[in-house]
Amino acid sequence: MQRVGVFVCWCGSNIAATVDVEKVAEVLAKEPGVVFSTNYQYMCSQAGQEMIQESIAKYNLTGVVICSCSPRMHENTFRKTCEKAGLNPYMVEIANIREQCSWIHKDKETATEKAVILGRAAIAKVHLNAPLTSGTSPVKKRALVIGGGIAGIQTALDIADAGFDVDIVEKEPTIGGKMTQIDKTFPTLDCAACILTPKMVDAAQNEKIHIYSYSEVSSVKGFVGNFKVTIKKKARYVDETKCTGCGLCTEKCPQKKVPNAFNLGLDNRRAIYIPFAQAVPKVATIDADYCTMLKSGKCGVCSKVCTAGAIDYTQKDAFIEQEYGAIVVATGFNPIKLDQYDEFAYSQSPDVVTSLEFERLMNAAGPTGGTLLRPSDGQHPHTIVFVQCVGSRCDDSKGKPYCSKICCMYTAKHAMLCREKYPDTDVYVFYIDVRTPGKNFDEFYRRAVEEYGVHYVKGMVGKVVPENGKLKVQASDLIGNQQLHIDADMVVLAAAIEPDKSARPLATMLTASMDTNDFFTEAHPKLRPVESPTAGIFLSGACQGPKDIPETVAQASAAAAKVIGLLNKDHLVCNPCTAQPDELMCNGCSSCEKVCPYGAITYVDKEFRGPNRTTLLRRVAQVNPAVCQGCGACTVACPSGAMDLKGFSNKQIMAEVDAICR
Amino acid sequence: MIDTIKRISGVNPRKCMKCGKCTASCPAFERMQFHPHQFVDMVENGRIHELMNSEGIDFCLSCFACVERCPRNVEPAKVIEAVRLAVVRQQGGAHLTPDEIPALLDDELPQQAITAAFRKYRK
Amino acid sequence: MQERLKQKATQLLENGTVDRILGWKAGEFFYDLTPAVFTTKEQIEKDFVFNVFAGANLSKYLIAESRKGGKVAAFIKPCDSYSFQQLLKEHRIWRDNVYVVGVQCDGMCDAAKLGDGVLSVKEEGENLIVDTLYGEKTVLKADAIADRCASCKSKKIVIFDELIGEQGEETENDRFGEIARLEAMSPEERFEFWRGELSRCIRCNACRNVCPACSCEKCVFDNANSGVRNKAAADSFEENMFHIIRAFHVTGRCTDCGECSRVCPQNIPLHLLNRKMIKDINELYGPYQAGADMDTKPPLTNFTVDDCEPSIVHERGGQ
Amino acid sequence: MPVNEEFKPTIVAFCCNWCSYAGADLSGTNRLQYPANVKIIRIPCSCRLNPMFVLRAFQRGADGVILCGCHPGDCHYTTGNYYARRRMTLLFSMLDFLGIERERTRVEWVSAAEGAKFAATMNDFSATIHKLGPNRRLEDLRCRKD
Repeated sequence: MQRVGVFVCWCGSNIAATVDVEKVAEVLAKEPGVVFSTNYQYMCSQAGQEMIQESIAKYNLTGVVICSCSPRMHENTFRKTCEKAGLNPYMVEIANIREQCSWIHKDKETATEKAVILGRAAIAKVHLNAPLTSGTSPVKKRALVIGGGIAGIQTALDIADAGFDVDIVEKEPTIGGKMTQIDKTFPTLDCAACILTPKMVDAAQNEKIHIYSYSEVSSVKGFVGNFKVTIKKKARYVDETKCTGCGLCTEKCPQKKVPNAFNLGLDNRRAIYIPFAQAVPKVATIDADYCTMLKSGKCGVCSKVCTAGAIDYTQKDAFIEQEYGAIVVATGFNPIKLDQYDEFAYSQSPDVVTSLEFERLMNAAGPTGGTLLRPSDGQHPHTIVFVQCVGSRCDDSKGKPYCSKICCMYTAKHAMLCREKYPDTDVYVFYIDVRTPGKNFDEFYRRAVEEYGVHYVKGMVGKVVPENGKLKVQASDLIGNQQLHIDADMVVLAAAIEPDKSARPLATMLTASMDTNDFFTEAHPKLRPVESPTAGIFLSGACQGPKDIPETVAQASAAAAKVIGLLNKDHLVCNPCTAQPDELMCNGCSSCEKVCPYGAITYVDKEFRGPNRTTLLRRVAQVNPAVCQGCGACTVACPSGAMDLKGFSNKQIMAEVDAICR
Repeated sequence: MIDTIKRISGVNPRKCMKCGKCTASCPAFERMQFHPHQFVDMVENGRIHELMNSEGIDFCLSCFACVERCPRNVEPAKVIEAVRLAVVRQQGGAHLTPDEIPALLDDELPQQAITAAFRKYRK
Repeated sequence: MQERLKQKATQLLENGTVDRILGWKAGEFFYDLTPAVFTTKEQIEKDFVFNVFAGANLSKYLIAESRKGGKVAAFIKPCDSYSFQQLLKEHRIWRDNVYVVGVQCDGMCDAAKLGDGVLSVKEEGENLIVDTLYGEKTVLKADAIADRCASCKSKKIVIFDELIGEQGEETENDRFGEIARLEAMSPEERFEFWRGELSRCIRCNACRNVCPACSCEKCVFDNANSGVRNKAAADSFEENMFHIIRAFHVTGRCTDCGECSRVCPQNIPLHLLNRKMIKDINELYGPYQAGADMDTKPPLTNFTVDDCEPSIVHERGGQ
Repeated sequence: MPVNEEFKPTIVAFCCNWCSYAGADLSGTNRLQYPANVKIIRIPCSCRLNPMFVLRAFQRGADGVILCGCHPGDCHYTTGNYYARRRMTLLFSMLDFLGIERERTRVEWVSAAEGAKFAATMNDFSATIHKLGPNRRLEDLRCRKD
């Protein structure tokens, strides 16, 4: 039995006006184990706190109950008070007699009676409290950024800038991501490469940053401050340390018929390739699916022409293990596949393209050298129709339910650029709504309409039929209440964007939660937008939701700031109110693991003593206190009651129930 | 009436985001006074009698292009069909109410006729 | 059938596949076949029994048997196989140490349906030859079939290493009919019904001990820290509490094998409580059969964002 | 307790620390009244509510038990209230099946901003229990107060 001290606060008149505080203190003094009971005007004041501290010493208190305002208000204050007096801070319980008593009742007798009961419940609980100490866990001062697009690069640069080591894992042979494929950026129309490539070079040259290109994360173990990650470096059949990026091999390779993924298949490349001139690292990669040497053992041209001797056909996937304190997810997005929307004839005509393909057709480094030509016949298009919201804002069965956010702006950009470069083209944009909430965004859209004469039509395209080299577009003009029939030369579809396919398995490895659309969920939609609910996992860029470049960069830096804050600590203080299994009762059934939102529970096979000097091997749960946040889901999922929650144990809660119902 | 159309069609017009893809897909556009997206909108806003009296409701081919293309599964063709049904059901709208009956009674009139007429005209 | 099982058991012992056999032997009375472990051919010859009273579900015994080292073969009927797989799913049985011989089952018989004064029973095709104090009589097997078998959920043996007899299919059954009847009652009637049943409980713990889902290392009722430790029911609350907590502990894990009701010496229809939970789960969260596979997430450690609210209990039918 | 006094139900409200307990505080801050017979027990998350606690409350003389948690989707621990929702649904259904008045148990989602909802919920629940009268079907006679 604890030696309990009860301190009833008046809170000026806030409590004392409706609760007879003296009577409460008097009645509670008779509760079992209570050795001291008093009341005071302001418990949280300096004098009040000193009174508590003196009483702890004088009466040798082992438990303290404070009847005052909500624990959400001053629980921490009083815990610190008691800690200074040498009492474990978790031996303090608060009875909320202000918000949940004096403020809601008018009748003094009723309120006093209730305050006594609330006090009793707190006393009953404190009798079962046990001293708890917060554990600490060391922080590995290194961060991992998964994904090397603009989000990942920005995050890595900011973290490195603060003096911490960062690794970037990028699945493609070069970092840069989607932004490398974009021609111009809205709303300023500066060239994407001009602003991105210097950042890529910065990242490559920064000695705090290590880039694992053509690599993937294959396993993640551990927890915040102590992640153990295995990175798979895929075989590129070229020794990165030797390759100079001269590009001779990419000119001599006889296998010329490989669809160029960088240009979205609009032209071909060789089997050995460097995705584009400014690639980082500028190292060649052999596409094993097309390389004759790797497939049949005959060829070897690249090896012969390589003066650096960098080609290595025997290279294998390599696995690297590394430890990190924090992980940033920056896996980005992809446009969706358009198979489901055949009314737009995407698969029937090469002149129906996605917006990203259109970027390549407009790009000076693209397949047409920057001249806008129809993919089918290489002619200049004279009528171009843009269709917005293709696959966005749909019912679940028809596509993505969300707005892809960036399409309105890039379509305005495309339309504007067409009219600027080729004033003789007619440009139609079919929209449902034009969404331009961003700095200088609406002005940009209005310029497309007013200065560049883009025809914005409120309505949707119903079907596109390729006929005699033209694309017959049938669409609605809802404001004009007419149906339009346009003979177009090109149709550009603003395809919805979706999270990269690698995100889902990654989320499983990280035990980070995702929404139904496979976007990572943030810890709080407003207040913690760049953190995953899983401690130590941070979110950067479009993996969390559709975003344009300015927003992505802002979030990338925000995530970096959070990572720096974490890595700056030498130790993390853990929440001491964690779950704890009783191994003797644990069935090892995995129920607790299934409901744990943080992946804090693992299992080990452990030997136990059985009857008659035998030993029994049993599977038992273990909780990692550094990861457990103390929600208690496991305690209820556990069929045998082996799992309990420190600070909110079964017995403590039942004692409160008993005291209240008494 | 709105509820009747909603019940017959099983369509929730509030799901419509007014994109007009239904109207863009409609092969009978020229013949219809009101177009698929207007049907959805007007049902939502209770302008059903206008729809019932409009020209060309029978020109909808029920080709279901609008249903197929609608990004939000609103199914405009079912709304149009429901309006047609509403037109059919209101035909012969001469209603018979119980207080009109005494005036119509005469000795020759068989009881059965009253019941039959009541059955027929009460809807 | 018994001979085929004996042969198989002997063969498995002799060819070294296993060193122990889990089967049934005769109990005190003709109708209470008891689970037993056999280690030699002689024991099998002498004691191994399998007949229409081999209702005991052997899967639970494998929790302990599979951990004793060596390998054990067990005869598993279709409904036992669900329990077995559920236990595997909960990591309770060490699969590598068990050789499962699936045994097809035509339903077990209920001795109570044979009338009084029964001395012994012999199977003959579709009939049972019953020797009683008052002379011999012939009873159709179908007339003596146990209630739980009459509403058998499945003849499929969901997991096995070897089959004796044919693989079966899930069967159509009306096992929820009784539940629906109770649901249709007024709360007062239901309360009276259950009071009538549960007040007979003598807390012998037979239901708990036989239930494959009730296999905790330490039961909450034996655990001082659980707050519900309780050995004997002192009043109606404790009579109710034991069965509510037990039913809730096996919710989502109960395979509906019906052992609880079979062993209850007071004939309390305990399976109805479990079935009610199964019916609710099926109706509210989609069909789920515990033990049917290794992968489906158990309903209580799973959720969808669109799950119904608890108020559905207030809103839906009944009175 | 005087024998002739009007029936004062005992109501135990389990509130999750992050939303509903804060919501209860807010109804206090806003001086919104609800009956004094509602007593709140703070738990970290609605998923911490073990069905055994509900039974315990009834055993010890509670006439109604209500669980309040964050709205589904807003759980501080992401998923806790989803599990609580299923568990409580099945528990309530089982109690109902045993003939115990289903109105004695309730789950309500109350956010930290919904002080008014908290007070309204408690008023309504308390009135319901008042109408039902003392819990007799799931009480432990040894704990009977009158």
